[in-house]
Amino acid sequence: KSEDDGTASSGAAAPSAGAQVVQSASAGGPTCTLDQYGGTKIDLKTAKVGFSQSEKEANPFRIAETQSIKDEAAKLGITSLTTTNANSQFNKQISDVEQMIDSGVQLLVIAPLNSDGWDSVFAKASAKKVPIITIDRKINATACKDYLTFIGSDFAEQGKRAADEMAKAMGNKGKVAILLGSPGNNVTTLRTSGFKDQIAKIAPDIQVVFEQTGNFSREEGQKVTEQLLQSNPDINGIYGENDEMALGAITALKGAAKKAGDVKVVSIDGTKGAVQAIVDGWASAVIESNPRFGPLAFETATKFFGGEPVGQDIIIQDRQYGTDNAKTDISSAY
Amino acid sequence: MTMTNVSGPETPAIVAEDVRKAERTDRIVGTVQRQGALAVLVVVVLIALATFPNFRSFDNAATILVAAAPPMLIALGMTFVIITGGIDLSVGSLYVLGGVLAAWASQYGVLAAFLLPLAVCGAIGLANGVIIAYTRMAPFIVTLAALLGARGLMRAISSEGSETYLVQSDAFRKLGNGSFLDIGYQVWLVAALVLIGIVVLARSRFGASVYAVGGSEDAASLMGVPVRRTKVWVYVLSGLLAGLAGAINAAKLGSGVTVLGVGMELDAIAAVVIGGTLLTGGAGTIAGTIAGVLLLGVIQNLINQVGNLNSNWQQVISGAFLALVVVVQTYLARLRRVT
Amino acid sequence: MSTETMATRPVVDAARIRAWLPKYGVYAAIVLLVVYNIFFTPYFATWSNLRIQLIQVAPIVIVALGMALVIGTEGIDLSVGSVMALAAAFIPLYLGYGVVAAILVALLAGVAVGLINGILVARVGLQPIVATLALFVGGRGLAVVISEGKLVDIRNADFLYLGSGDLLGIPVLVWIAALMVLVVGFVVRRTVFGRRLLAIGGNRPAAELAGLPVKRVLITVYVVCAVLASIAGLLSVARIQSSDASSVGLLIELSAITAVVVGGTPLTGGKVRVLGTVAGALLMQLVIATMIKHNLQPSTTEMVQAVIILIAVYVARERKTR
Amino acid sequence: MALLEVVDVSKIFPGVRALDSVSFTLQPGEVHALVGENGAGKSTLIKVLTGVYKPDGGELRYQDEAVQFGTPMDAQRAGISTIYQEVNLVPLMSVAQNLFLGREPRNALGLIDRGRMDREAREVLAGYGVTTDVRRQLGTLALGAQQMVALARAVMIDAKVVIMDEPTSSLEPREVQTLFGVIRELHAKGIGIVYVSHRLDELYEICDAVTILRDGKLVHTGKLADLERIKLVSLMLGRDMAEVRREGATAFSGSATGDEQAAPVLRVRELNSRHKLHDVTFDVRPGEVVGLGGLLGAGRSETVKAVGGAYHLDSGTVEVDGKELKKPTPVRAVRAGVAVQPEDRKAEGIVPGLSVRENIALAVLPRVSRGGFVSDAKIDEIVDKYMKRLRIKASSPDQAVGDLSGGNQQKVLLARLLATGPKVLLLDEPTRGIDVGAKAEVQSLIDELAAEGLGVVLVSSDAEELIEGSDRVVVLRDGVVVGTLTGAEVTTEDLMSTIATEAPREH
Ligand SMILES: Nc1ncnc2c1ncn2[C@@H]1O[C@H](COP(=O)(O)OP(=O)(O)OP(=O)(O)O)[C@@H](O)[C@H]1O
Ligand SMILES: Nc1ncnc2c1ncn2[C@@H]1O[C@H](COP(=O)(O)OP(=O)(O)OP(=O)(O)O)[C@@H](O)[C@H]1O
Ligand SMILES: O[C@@H]1[C@H](O)[C@H](O)CO[C@H]1O
Ligand SMILES: [Mg+2]
Ligand SMILES: [Mg+2]
Repeated sequence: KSEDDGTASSGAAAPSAGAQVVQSASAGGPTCTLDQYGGTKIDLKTAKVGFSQSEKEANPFRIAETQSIKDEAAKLGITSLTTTNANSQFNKQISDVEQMIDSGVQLLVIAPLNSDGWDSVFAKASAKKVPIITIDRKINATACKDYLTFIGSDFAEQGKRAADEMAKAMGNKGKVAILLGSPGNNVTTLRTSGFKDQIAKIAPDIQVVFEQTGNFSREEGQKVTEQLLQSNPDINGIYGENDEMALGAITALKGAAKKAGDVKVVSIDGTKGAVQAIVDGWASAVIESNPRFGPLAFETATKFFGGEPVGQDIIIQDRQYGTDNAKTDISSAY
Repeated sequence: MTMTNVSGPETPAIVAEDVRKAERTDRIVGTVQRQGALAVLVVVVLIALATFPNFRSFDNAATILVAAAPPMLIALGMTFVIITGGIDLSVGSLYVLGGVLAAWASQYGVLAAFLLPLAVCGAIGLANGVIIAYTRMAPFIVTLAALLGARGLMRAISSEGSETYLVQSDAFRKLGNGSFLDIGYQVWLVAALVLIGIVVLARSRFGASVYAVGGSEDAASLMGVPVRRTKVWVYVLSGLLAGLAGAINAAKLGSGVTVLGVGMELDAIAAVVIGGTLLTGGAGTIAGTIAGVLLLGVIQNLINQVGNLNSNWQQVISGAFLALVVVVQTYLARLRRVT
Repeated sequence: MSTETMATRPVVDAARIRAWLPKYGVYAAIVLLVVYNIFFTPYFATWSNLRIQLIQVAPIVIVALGMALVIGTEGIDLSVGSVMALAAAFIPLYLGYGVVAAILVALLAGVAVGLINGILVARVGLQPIVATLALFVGGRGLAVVISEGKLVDIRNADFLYLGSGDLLGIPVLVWIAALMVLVVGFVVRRTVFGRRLLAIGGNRPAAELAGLPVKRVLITVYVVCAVLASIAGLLSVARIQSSDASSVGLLIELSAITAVVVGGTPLTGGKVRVLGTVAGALLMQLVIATMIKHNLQPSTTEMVQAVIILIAVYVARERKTR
Repeated sequence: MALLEVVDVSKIFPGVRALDSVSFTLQPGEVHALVGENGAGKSTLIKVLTGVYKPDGGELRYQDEAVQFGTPMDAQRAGISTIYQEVNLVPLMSVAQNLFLGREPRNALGLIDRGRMDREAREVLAGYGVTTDVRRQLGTLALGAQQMVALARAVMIDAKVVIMDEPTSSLEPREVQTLFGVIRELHAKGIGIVYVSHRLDELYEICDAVTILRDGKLVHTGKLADLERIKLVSLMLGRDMAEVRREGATAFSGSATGDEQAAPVLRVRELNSRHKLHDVTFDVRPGEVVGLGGLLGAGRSETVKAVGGAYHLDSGTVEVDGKELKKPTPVRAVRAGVAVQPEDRKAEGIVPGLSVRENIALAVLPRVSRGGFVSDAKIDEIVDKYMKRLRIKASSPDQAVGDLSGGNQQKVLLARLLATGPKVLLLDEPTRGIDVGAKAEVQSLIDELAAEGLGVVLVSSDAEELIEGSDRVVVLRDGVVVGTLTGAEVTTEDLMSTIATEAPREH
């Protein structure tokens, strides 16, 4: 594994601090080769590469994600990298990607907005044998056929770990609310089911009393939490499916004159702001969802074009921040 | 209908010399005003062809057209509505609703995949039309309510947008991604509907009624134009086309994506206005609307071509184009009135 | 539609209700909803709940006030959300020069947008919806370009006071909104500008012939609306404690128009109902709150909102004799 | 057998009984005049006949069968064709489209046959002296030509009844002759015609029968030839014939009030506006009422508006009290002491949604306010003064002006003008569409104001009003001053002859 990357994202103080690490477990899964997928060997350096970002870059996760791709491409000396941002408009993302295929990109890295709805892109890409690496959110399709591979976290596992931390923080009982991510993608679905299943299993005395979408946005997280705190003043825990919503929730808690720690907050992503919230006592734990996809994505592509087999599902390891390590590890947050 | 053949006594012509000249200027200015968007489109495309090698490819053109297909259908319906002096804010919601319904219904075959969204969106359009025509409530507000209602309905049938129905029918999917002469089926479908739209608007009695209602509702009704029926129909049409746009988009995407269509109504209105249709009603062309939609599509495409230009510039440039085109049109219209 | 057939019942009642509903229906709806909540929603009748509802509705009220003025002139302003975004984008850029400087710049952005809208409407003669559509599209893009699309945390305590501070136990934000309501109410009722605005909306050619400075008044109205929107924008930033130009005020133009219209101000101009506008905003806010408190999802909320809008506008619609 | 017949119809508008159990019968081949003062109910009766309004009582019979037309379309299908008072066509559509709207010639595919439609339109219109490009937008045509299109449209269908509501009000004399030609042909074909006009000469030229309405009531019906002109007028006005003969038809005193020696308070010099005004020049002295005479379309309204700064001029000057009005706009004109009462009260005068108070105070807001805040006390003072002086009847000063009767609306408008403390008052059709009582009041008010030293410009299509009200009459035709009547020349006969003299066309 490359150790010397990660100059990338804004927050990475120590070079290796934020790098993605592949889970050893996923090493044994099905693989894909150039032969299986079809296509020709190319040199990545001179190749045309396209990256399609889905959401506006208001979320540090997105900033870090895009920056990581750009930085790694620069580091590898890839001269022709096109990036687009769909500003959360799905049809725009589809035409962004199609347009990149038309313009002859030879590798596509996509951070999809929605997990479904990629048929036309696949049709186009497969006709031209352009390998697609989807990062962060997964696309519901067949790896090594419709797309090459998925690189990202185990979202159900993230939900499960969040549940563990929540149960611990709440002392295995009480009422918890969920701030749901935006609908239509596997991240939200799995983080929800992973969390709920685990709570039911390990802490049956914890009740999920409230679920509303905050669309992964800070403002909506805050607004929903403000209402929640009025109707359920006895709420003990808030699970934010990303850090932004959790930070909005914390602002709401402060506004409702709650004290740090009154309501346990657990969330997912690992942004600087959220980890700082642990340090400040407002949050209990943050499960990381590492957005620094650049190195791993290009390493995978290099291997693939070099004829080596690559995993169809490259699941990364996510660290975790809690009261014990937040202060010391905040430098690896983004 | 027979005519009572009456001819007045011989009278000197009322038209004087300068009026003839005015007529000619009028026609020229009118043409520029109507075809302004087309002219701008041509200029932009020519510049793009000269500047961006990637823009030149056939594939790129086909992609622009395919991407423009659903907005074009929506703008087509919107053009009818706006010419009657109305507005339809519900189309973005009907579009996403139509897509979800089509994907769900595709398990019962291609026909169902089209019929269900058409039926539901047509019915909502009908409700819009009936309320607007018979209660004289402002179209803006009625269709704003429909925007909310239809989106709520979409969420209700998709577990708040988290459930995405996959297209079950291969034939339906084929319609979305197959092509004829290397141009997507949707483009042909839209082209055919646009042609029908042009003919209907320009050459049918219904089209004449649409213009008459927008031009002067009172006069139209005194002249025997079925004002209410015309209004009802344009909203039905708009609803049907928005639903159809959703359906063909679902066929293309292979699923009933739920995160679509927010703000699409305003894009459609912008395209129609850029195309030279007056929001006050009574005048406008479908050709102009098509040029307006393509212009917005080409701008988006070009921003992507300019390498790593922040995609937010797209909004800035589209907004500037909108302002520019409309201001120029206004001055031309004024010029026309003076002559 | 007609209640004429109810001849057996005292006709006076129907007539009285018909006269009463358009004016006070929105208040009645609020009362109904509040009563429902008092009985069926736990912890509803609390001061802190009222507080949150007021805080959440404050930015919408402020924007809706400006919108009401514009609608009073028979106009409409779609660009208010973009103005909020522009204000939000400028705050972090200028907070370094002090709170006052940052606020001034944000307000100036509002003035600039308002001037453009106003000039396009009053001088160029564009239809308001088209004139403001241009900045609706372009304004937010510009804001996002300026802020490079980033969400910036705001930590300046003085500035945050606007969004989360209290004064005499009432949130500063609510004070400001209330102040705006008073000011706008006063302007509409008591000032030369307010009367002129209503006259222009009621009959523009007549106002012109009567020698009113129509263009100046129109431009001022759009500037006032945009400045109110930028106030809402900076207050939102202070409340969320971060500036996110890509999301602040998204779709607020529709909420504001809804509030104005549900509050009984007709889109045809010539009339502005300031308190009605506040009530309209509050009604929609209460609907949303009620739904969330009962853990009902957006689907239900949106459909209920649709029905309320239709009913409100139906009862308040101008009855024509023709 | 009657062709078309109404029995005891009533129509009530809020506050007005526009038709009060009126009966009316039209025979085949008859040209039936429908007359009455402004607001008598003529247009309302027509709208009842053609399905625009549902009557509140009474019966409608067509070819001896009781009928009810839901829409104008139903009436049209049944063979009743109408030219409404205001030109009711669609200005943005082409001339041909307007002519054929709803009955366009269609080809085998059911599509409109444009070529044929344009060709037929050209042929039909040529018969009416309109030889324009039929693909042109109708709105770009002169008003008279538009009226001819409306006429052609009405006559084109296979009509049994043709109703014309003031068809000549926007026609030039030769166009009127064309119209009469058409009417005679229709008459010969046995088609029934309802003809509304205020021009007595026309009525006696082409009508057989007459029905007179006053204040929504039927006052007379019978053969026109049997009715003496003066009798007709007295029936219309509801006044004694002798009284009409003695006092004239108006409430003007008739005595000149202007001071011949005084310097003009208004000097209008060589106003020019493309196609509309050509070197229009005249003076108004304090205390003088100067009438502007001419037929419709002569440019009187344009002149008035131009003086008030509301009409674009290519050249010309306006001086008020010796000071030139530079770059005139309504704002500057009002400030200089010019007050204009526009012709169209509803569209350009009152603000219907605002109260009487606010309408009166509208133009003087800065004067009744301090630092931008209006003072109710000051407003009340003004409102009170003018409501009393003009005898404005409203339930309270807070009543919306839109709910008042036409006459009171007009008085509110005058109050607004007077409140500005004008030096010159320009009144365009001040008594149009208001009832007899209010009319008399407005007329005597004009006299009073002039007596107080105001310079007044009076535009009226009512020749008697113009003649009896003015000290001097400036006659316009086609935007050119063709003569001025002074002193003993101020008579209807002189007015007519001045209008009728053939002047060389200059433009
Ligand atoms: N739609 C309406 N609503 C309210 N009042 C009306 C309406 N139409 C007409 N009236 C009133 O009914 C009365 C009769 O009006 P109508 O237009 O029939 O008069 P008219 O004889 O045609 O007058 P004119 O010679 O001015 O055309 C008037 O007092 C008028 O103000
Ligand atoms: N709306 C219009 N569209 C086109 N031409 C018009 C219009 N109004 C007036 N005109 C034309 O302008 C010219 C002057 O009209 P104007 O109204 O000034 O006449 P006027 O002398 O004031 O008559 P009136 O007594 O009816 O007010 C005429 O040729 C007339 O046909
Ligand atoms: O996993 C990511 C993050 O949690 C982010 O905050 C939003 O998008 C999701 O896909
Ligand atoms: Mg009439
Ligand atoms: Mg006139």
